[in-house]
Amino acid sequence: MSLLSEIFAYFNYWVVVILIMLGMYVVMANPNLVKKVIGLNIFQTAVFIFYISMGEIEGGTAPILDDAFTRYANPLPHVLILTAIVVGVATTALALALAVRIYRAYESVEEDEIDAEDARAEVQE
Amino acid sequence: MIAQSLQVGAHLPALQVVVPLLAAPVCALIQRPRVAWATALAVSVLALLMSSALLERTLVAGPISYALGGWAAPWGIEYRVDTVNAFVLLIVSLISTLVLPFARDSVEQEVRADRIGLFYTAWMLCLTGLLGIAITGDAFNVFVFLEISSLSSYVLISLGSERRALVAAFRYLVMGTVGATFILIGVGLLYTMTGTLNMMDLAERIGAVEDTRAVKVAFVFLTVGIAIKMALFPLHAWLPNAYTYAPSAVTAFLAGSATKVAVYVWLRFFFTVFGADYAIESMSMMLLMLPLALSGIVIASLVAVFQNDAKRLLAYSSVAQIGYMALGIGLFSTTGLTAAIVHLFNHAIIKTVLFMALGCILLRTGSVRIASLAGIGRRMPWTMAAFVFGAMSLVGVPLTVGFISKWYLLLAALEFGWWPVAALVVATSLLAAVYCGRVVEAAYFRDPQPGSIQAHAREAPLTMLVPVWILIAANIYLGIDTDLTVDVARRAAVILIGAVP
Amino acid sequence: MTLDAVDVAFTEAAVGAGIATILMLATLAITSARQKPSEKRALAPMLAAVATGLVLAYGLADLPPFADPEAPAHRHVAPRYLNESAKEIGIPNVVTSVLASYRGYDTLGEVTVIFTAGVGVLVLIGRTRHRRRENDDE
Amino acid sequence: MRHHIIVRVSTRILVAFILLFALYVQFHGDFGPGGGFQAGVIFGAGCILYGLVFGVDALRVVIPDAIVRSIAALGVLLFAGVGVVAILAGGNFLDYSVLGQTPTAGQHLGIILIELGVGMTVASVVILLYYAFTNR
Repeated sequence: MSLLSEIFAYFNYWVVVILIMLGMYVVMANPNLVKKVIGLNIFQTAVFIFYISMGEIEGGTAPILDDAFTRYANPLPHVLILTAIVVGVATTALALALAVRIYRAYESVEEDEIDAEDARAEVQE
Repeated sequence: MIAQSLQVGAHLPALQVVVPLLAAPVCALIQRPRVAWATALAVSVLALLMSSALLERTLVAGPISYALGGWAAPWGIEYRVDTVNAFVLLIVSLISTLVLPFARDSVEQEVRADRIGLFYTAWMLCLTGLLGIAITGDAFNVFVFLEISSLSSYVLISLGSERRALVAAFRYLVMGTVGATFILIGVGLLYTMTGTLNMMDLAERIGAVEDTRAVKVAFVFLTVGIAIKMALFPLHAWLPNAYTYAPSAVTAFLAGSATKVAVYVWLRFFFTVFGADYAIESMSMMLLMLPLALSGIVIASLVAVFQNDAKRLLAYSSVAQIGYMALGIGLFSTTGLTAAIVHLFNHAIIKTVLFMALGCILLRTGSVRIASLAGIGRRMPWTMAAFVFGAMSLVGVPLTVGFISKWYLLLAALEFGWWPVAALVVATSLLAAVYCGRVVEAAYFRDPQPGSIQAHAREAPLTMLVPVWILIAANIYLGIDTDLTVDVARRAAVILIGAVP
Repeated sequence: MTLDAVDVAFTEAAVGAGIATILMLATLAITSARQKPSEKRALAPMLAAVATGLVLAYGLADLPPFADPEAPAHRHVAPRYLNESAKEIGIPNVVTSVLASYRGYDTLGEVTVIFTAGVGVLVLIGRTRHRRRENDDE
Repeated sequence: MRHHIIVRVSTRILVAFILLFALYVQFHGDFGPGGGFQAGVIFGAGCILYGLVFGVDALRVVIPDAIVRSIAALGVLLFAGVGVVAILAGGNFLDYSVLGQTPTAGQHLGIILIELGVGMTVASVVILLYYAFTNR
């Protein structure tokens, strides 16, 4: 296999790796809570791509049975990732609801400001 | 009638999870606080009965397999109950059953009235998730129920009365989601290499591909992902704040159940799916885990000593206790595993009772900062007496369950001739005595400020004291009569390690 | 390069239409918060992210090549769904067969997750029956 | 947007078609792509469109909070309930084969019912999220 086809055969996986690094970095490094949630979404999307990629079969079609086709993509990863997408959306909704409440309570969604506020309250006690 | 009861018996594994799952929407529809609470309690008791029945059957007749949807594994999802997870099911439902009576008054004080109906809905969902993780024989199903229990525990934690509860819940959500996604990656890699998701099937097929890098990476991602969920040092950062700011009843419930289930998942993947040999030899887990476990025990215990809030102090102590379990697992022997599993149970009943005692104080005085505990021992004698017994068990005083755990841990360390490890276990027990001692000293040997709430606090209501003392009784009874727990734990350890001791 | 995952694509599209709107509204609710530049903590996250990526790449490079029909993922459990579901379930969409029946229990879990999120959002920011109490946390 | 007559009229028509499409996706998932989840999201999105144009309170009049909450719970109950009925009919939990005259008829019935449960919960949670996030 030539180098080019080697790279191409694993193209999806490279995308997955890059998105995972990007997502994790945003989650950990960005002090803005909403952006953390966006980072989590990038991170999860990378895993979705990984799962769909592993379901594909050379020359297959979408797994809806029809007499015209004999070769289909593997349906199981699709099912798993549908579940994972739903879980991701649910997590996002909950995270944003928490961010809204945090904003109401602290008037900020910046991590350092929230910590400073908590430290101030701690001293007063 | 007999046919009828047999039929119910055959469906116990499914009902164990489905009954709390059905109770959740019912609680949401009811909304009335007391009725929702009563429903949750009734379901919890039912779950406890079912898990005891399941444990008994696995002890008598071996593993039970249940094909959900009637589709045989590996095509369908299988519930597989053996002594190991039946024991975990029992722990989870027992803790829920004992904390719920206590929760009624505590929650009414700490949570706004119009949120209580949904509070118990989230509680039922959390119970469903934890039981589901413990009982399933399917690697992907673990992820789904892990998310049910995680999302509901973020909700439960966020309901704490301080605004810091919100931040604690958010941070737990972020770390928990990263952990769960790591688990998802691990499961995905295993599926790609073997074509199956069923754990028993995975165990069979993994041997052929175990030298591939993909399986090694799957092992790493699963290990790290689960370690986040069980708050293994140094991935414990979410735990102290979450436990400190959650409502008292939630802290007591989660401290006794959630991390324990995560430890179980670790055991299941290490021993059943990958196999003990793979974990030790190919991945050198022993070399990795022992330093982590030991430094976790020492550092978390030391940090606990310097806390000013009793709830946070106990939270750091929990991180240390997870270290003891990891130590037991890391020793990779039947005795070590027995110690870990016994401690899983014992720590659940110790830490739950300690957090419940703090919940009683919080109900009456509104604060569990150590400075404000002064003189509380005289105002709330029963509560503080329970705390003292619980603390003695945590330290490992003989005739309590805590002693049994430490004893087996010492035995396991000495089997390898590792005196320094044994000495460290003893030394950190003394640290536990120091940090618990700070609470006890404040409660008994300092005087409350005249005119403060503490000076006029009443004893906690009976609905809270009775479950607390049931757990204390269990702490002492099971500390003397060790057959029950140690015997089950040893059988579970043998199943996992797959050899006769 | 197509991936033949029509159900997944459809879901993502529907989620984009429905959920993204809510996401936007939520962000609007807190947009007054401005982003401040903060570089000081960037090194440790960078290292952790790169380490994770490298470990993953190390494993992924070992997987069967993309779309390889001989990969174990396609040889063991999945063929039964494609070959037998017409007979056992009787509907042409295999994804639906697996989702709703073979692995229907996962889907029950998935619905429970959605319900949990709904309960959580309601508890956190839902309109409550009584108006807010004095001295509440909001 | 409340005062633009073109937007108002076209939204009414559009919403009707979106809801119809949601029902098509709900009950046609056996043959093409789609099913309860996608249908639920589309249904919810249609309702949100209505809310965006006519105001969230107008939507609340059509679909009150209490109803949305109940349907979310009932969807889960329906799904799990089908599983319990399967036990009562002599099968395992969620074994639809025992629900009909023939196994495939049972599977059909079971899948339609559980997809309906999924659709109910998803649609109502989407609307519920919209209500919650527009609360001030």
